[in-house]
Amino acid sequence: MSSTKEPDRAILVEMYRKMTLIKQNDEKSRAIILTGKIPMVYYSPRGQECIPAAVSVNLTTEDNICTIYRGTHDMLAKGVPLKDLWAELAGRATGTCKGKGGPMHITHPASGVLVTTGIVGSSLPIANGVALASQIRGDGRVAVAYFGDGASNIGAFHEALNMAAIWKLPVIFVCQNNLYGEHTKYEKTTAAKQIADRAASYQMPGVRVDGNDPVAMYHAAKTAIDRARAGEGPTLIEAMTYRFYGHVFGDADKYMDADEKKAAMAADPVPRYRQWLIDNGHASADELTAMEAQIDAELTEAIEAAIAAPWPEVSELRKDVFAQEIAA
Amino acid sequence: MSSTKEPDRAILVEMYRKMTLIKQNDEKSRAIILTGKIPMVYYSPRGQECIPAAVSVNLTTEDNICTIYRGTHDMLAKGVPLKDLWAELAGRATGTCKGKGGPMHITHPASGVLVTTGIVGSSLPIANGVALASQIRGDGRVAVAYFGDGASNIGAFHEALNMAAIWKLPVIFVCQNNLYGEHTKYEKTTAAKQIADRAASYQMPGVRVDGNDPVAMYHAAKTAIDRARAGEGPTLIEAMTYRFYGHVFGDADKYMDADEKKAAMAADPVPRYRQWLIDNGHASADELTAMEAQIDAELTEAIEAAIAAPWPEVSELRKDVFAQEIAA
Amino acid sequence: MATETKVKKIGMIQALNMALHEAMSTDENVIVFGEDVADPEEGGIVGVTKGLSTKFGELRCRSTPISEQAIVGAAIGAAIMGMKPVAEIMLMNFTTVAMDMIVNHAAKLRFMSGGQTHVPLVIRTATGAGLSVGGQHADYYEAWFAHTPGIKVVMASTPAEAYGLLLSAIDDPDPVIFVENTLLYFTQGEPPEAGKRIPLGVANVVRAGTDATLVCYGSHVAPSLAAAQKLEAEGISVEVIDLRTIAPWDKKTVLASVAKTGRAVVTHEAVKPFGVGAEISSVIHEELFDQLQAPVQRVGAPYCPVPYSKPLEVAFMQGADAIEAAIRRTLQSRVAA
Amino acid sequence: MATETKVKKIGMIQALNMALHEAMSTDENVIVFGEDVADPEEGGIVGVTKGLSTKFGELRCRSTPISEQAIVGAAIGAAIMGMKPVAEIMLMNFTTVAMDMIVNHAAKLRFMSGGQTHVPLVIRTATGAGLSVGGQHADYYEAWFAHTPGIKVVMASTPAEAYGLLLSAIDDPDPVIFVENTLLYFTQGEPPEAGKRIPLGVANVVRAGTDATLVCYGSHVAPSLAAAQKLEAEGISVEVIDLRTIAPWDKKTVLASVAKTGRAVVTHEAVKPFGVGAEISSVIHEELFDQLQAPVQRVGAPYCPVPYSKPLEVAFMQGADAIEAAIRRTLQSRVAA
Ligand SMILES: Cc1ncc(C[n+]2csc(CCOP(=O)(O)OP(=O)(O)O)c2C)c(N)n1
Ligand SMILES: Cc1ncc(C[n+]2csc(CCOP(=O)(O)OP(=O)(O)O)c2C)c(N)n1
Ligand SMILES: [Mg+2]
Ligand SMILES: [Mg+2]
Repeated sequence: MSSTKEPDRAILVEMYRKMTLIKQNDEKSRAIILTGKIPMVYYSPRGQECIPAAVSVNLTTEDNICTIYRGTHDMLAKGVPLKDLWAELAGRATGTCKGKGGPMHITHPASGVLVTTGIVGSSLPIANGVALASQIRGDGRVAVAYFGDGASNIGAFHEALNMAAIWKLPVIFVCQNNLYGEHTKYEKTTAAKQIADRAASYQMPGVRVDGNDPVAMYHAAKTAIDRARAGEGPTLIEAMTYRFYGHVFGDADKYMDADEKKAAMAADPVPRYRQWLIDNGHASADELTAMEAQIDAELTEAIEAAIAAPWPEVSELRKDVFAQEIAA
Repeated sequence: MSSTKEPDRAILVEMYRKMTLIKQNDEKSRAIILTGKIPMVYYSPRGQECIPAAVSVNLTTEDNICTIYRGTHDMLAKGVPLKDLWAELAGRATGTCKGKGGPMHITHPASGVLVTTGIVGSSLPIANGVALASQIRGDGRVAVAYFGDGASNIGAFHEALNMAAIWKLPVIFVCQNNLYGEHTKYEKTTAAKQIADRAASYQMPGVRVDGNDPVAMYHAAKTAIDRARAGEGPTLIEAMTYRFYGHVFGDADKYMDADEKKAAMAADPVPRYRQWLIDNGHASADELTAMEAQIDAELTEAIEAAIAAPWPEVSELRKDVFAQEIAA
Repeated sequence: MATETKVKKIGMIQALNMALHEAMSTDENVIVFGEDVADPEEGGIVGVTKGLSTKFGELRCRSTPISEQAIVGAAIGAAIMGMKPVAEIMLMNFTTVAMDMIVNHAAKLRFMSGGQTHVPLVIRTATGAGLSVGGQHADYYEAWFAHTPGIKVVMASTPAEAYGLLLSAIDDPDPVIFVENTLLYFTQGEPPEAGKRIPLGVANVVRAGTDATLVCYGSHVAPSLAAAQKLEAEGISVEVIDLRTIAPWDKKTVLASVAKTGRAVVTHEAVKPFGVGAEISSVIHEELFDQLQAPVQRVGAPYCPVPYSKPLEVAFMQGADAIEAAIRRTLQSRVAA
Repeated sequence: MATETKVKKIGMIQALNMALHEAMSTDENVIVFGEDVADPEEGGIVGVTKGLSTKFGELRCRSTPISEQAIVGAAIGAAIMGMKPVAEIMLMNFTTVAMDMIVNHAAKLRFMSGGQTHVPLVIRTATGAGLSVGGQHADYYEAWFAHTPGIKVVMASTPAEAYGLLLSAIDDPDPVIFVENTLLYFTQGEPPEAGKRIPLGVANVVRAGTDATLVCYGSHVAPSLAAAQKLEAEGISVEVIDLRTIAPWDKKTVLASVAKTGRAVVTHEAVKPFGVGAEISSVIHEELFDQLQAPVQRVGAPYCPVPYSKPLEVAFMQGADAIEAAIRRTLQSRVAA
């Protein structure tokens, strides 16, 4: 773990709770898909738990995030209620979006999950707008845009960073660099030595950090969020990480380097952090085991409730297109 | 003038010839618009003569450029025949594009003017493709994309530079930084200290040069073009310049700083270069005066021919939509 | 043209500017941004936003980088947070670079979020042939947006209409594309009543008639009225309907009129094939097949990019003559009823 | 499904892959690029480009950054220089980020240059509901492109059709959007004859009939045939026309058929309002008003984004039942002739 000054014990444990929730949620997701009970398209964030956990402990529920298809970890870390989330993944009427959005479009403003997009790069310009509203109102909120390394090559990234910088918007751009965009390695597509370097194009701070190190990630996030909240403008954080289960659940991932993947999984950030917490006296094994069991129970309950929940009515197709319902 | 090693006399004079052609063409354009004889929308490049002049003396007719609405200087420097150009500006059947394209879409592949676009940023991705063809064929040609400072904030700029860098395309990105995009100053819209800095995001050479200094501009262009031709990849050149007549001919340009404009016009690159050529013995005043007179005559002839030329037939609307003519 | 001399006419640009001043004055959530819009001297390229930055400050009216994706993205994010952004995309052709933001996000977020978020933004954009700007500055995409569930499309035909419709577009809880015609910028008309809204989704019967129905909007309202007036001299009575809102369009008013007249023409400046006229024509045929005396006729631009050369541009643009001819076609081909 | 056992069927993905191998083998100007397409293991997300980078090298088949504007821009520039680029935009919704390149440039450069340049590129892209991917991965924009003069739109209904149409699209001197349906990827069909082209602009009468004409394309050909077959049992004979090319579409074949049957239905997966069906319906009404026995009926998706939840997605997608019902509507509403 990073040697910078550590945050409070409560925060350290809360980060672990979030990471564990994400890890267990991922395990349950992959398992339930294989049963066929919830046949969703699933972009596993396993391996990337630490990033949103460390970001979110620096946010309030008033702060908002815009995330992407690979975003369950971001949502869970931000606090989307499990039952509402799982009902949405299952396409049920009781889901966050009444079943109409699905995994790629989870929205839950109450916990600050404002937009989830399936279009690479689109989380950034929208997060700017969220931050713009805060800037105009002076309400002290910040907005976080999550996106991947591949997204740093699309036009929206560039436009959004430039606008955020020139307007000093209270927004934090968190690039989760897992070394791949779909089947293609970073080096094949991205001319920058590191994505953090691209911040220089906008005279914006650009930070590369080990996204699998909770303490380092915590500090990077805190610095950026404090800065944004203080009206000093945006930051680009490049959080280095790895995705354990390929691009989309079910893909054969032969394009990935087997040794690289093995090494990454051996350095799994979640058990590593668990051990560190215990070794450094921040938590006892019993305490964490109990926490894990509780999360497991909550997840099981949420998933079962989702499967038992009612489907939406077909009349929903006419609702929420506009404020006014479309005539039958 | 820059003190770097000077190019041959013939090249120095040829640059002057091109600059003069552009300057005189501009004067005639503004005059003819006021007569109402050729009522075109006109984005004056006056003040920016030197940039394409210095680039073009390093290109062959096999090399191609993609330019923009403010591009008459680029076209003239590349060698578009005056009669064809003026007939197009006048919308005549004998124009480069049979009158169908007009000032914003001048095309003349024979002289290497491949695309002129009215959409900010679009010249760059297309120039990449032109360079890609050369790379695959190994034909040694290079492609130049011209664009403005404002264009450096649009997504296409970013995507194009990244792709060109990662593929090492034989393309040169020439940003003509005239300090304004339409009515808005550079500092209001562009977070980069200088646009050349943005090349670092792509591990690409980025050069800022005085675009009104023919010798400095010549060297910057030559280095980049040689590099591209040698297969070493793209370069971003930021050529500093100024537009004398606002965004579009007829705009009141009150948004421009009056002193700044006065200073820029006082440092008019064309007469300044003329004097330098004479002072340094590269050309005699008589020689240049004769050249100027000849250009004037050629321009007058081209414009008169354009006004006398026939209009296109209405049946042209059905032609060139597809290869096959559309049925009447 | 006008015979009265009392009422002081106002221009289209002024009317739009008045609507923005009115909206920003009465609702502090209304913000305006786009390229050059905060220029205190001119207020954008044609002056629609003149004076806004001076009066309301650069926090609420700001000039943006040339970054249409970022412009619309910022409008979406702010709108979700309850602001009422009026974003300017200078010309409609430039909406193509922001199409993802408009179509995948602005139009869909209400539905995809199950109604938890919504996007009350307005995108003002201008277009239109006739100014010799060639192929990339005069396209119409209202048919694309109308084919995109979740976004409304509005086009105004006069200064007063523009004023009232823009105010309603800003009030509206859903995203609206507000399309301004560049030639109409230079027209004058009756001044609007201060603050008066014109509801979205309601067409305007600008001229009553009994023999045929002429459906039009935006720049084609004036030539439609001219054609109707000309035919009146021959005793042919044409009802002219200005749609105002293209999506969702006012079927009720259009169908009621055609049910009465038994003949219809739909006309627009956009390219005819796969244009808005196709949908309206189809619905009229589907709903009123037995009442129709002749097939519905469509008028629109020919299937080619907007040409530069003046005679080509003139031939490209369909005006009162083409509309008159289309009405005559519906009159001639009367079926033996 | 098949009763024969002799002919070995092939899948849609394999057919497309064969066409690309064929084109790259016979014309060295053919190049392929897009996201992940050069992955030697899988050849893109579904495998359409499998083996191309290994066989033809990464100079001619390369994976790109996630930069759709740059992808289409590169295809345009290379095409102007005489290459034959086949660019992949993974899903049709992602064409929105490249819309400027497609609409303002690829489609217009031939016209705006007065024929001096042209842009013989193909953009392959996939889409379609039915895989529970929600609102941003299953849209159809063929109506937008059909409304855009200068670009052709092709959609194939079977593996053999896809093979022959893709080869023609690559041969074609103009830009072509080649839309693949994601559900059809998993279907099998008769293998194509090696190298055999299917001309663009020519519809395919997949089933002859006398009582009504059913116009369809892409994913709606199979349910159209199913509906026709079902009605046959009742003695109703339906002619089914697969358009293949949506723009420019084969008016001649469609009108000849409707002139014969006097009734028509147009069906597609895209949203119904302002869809391709509107244009085809309008033209049929305009051209054959007096011969029509009933108004043309249209089938298309309801006016909403593609929903995620399975029962909503099922309700959103119109299949054989909806098509059958539309045919019955044309039969019932016979006018007293
Ligand atoms: C504009 C756009 N282009 C392509 C895609 C298809 N796509 C989905 S995810 C993805 C890879 C993104 O990679 P990265 O940004 O690194 O994020 P990761 O999936 O690795 O988290 C691609 C190409 C898309 N969704 N949107
Ligand atoms: C995508 C797009 N957005 C907006 C415009 C309108 N526009 C035309 S020129 C221009 C300013 C461009 O500034 P710059 O790139 O600095 O070039 P300059 O005109 O100064 O040469 C703008 C905003 C456009 N043509 N295309
Ligand atoms: Mg990645
Ligand atoms: Mg400029």
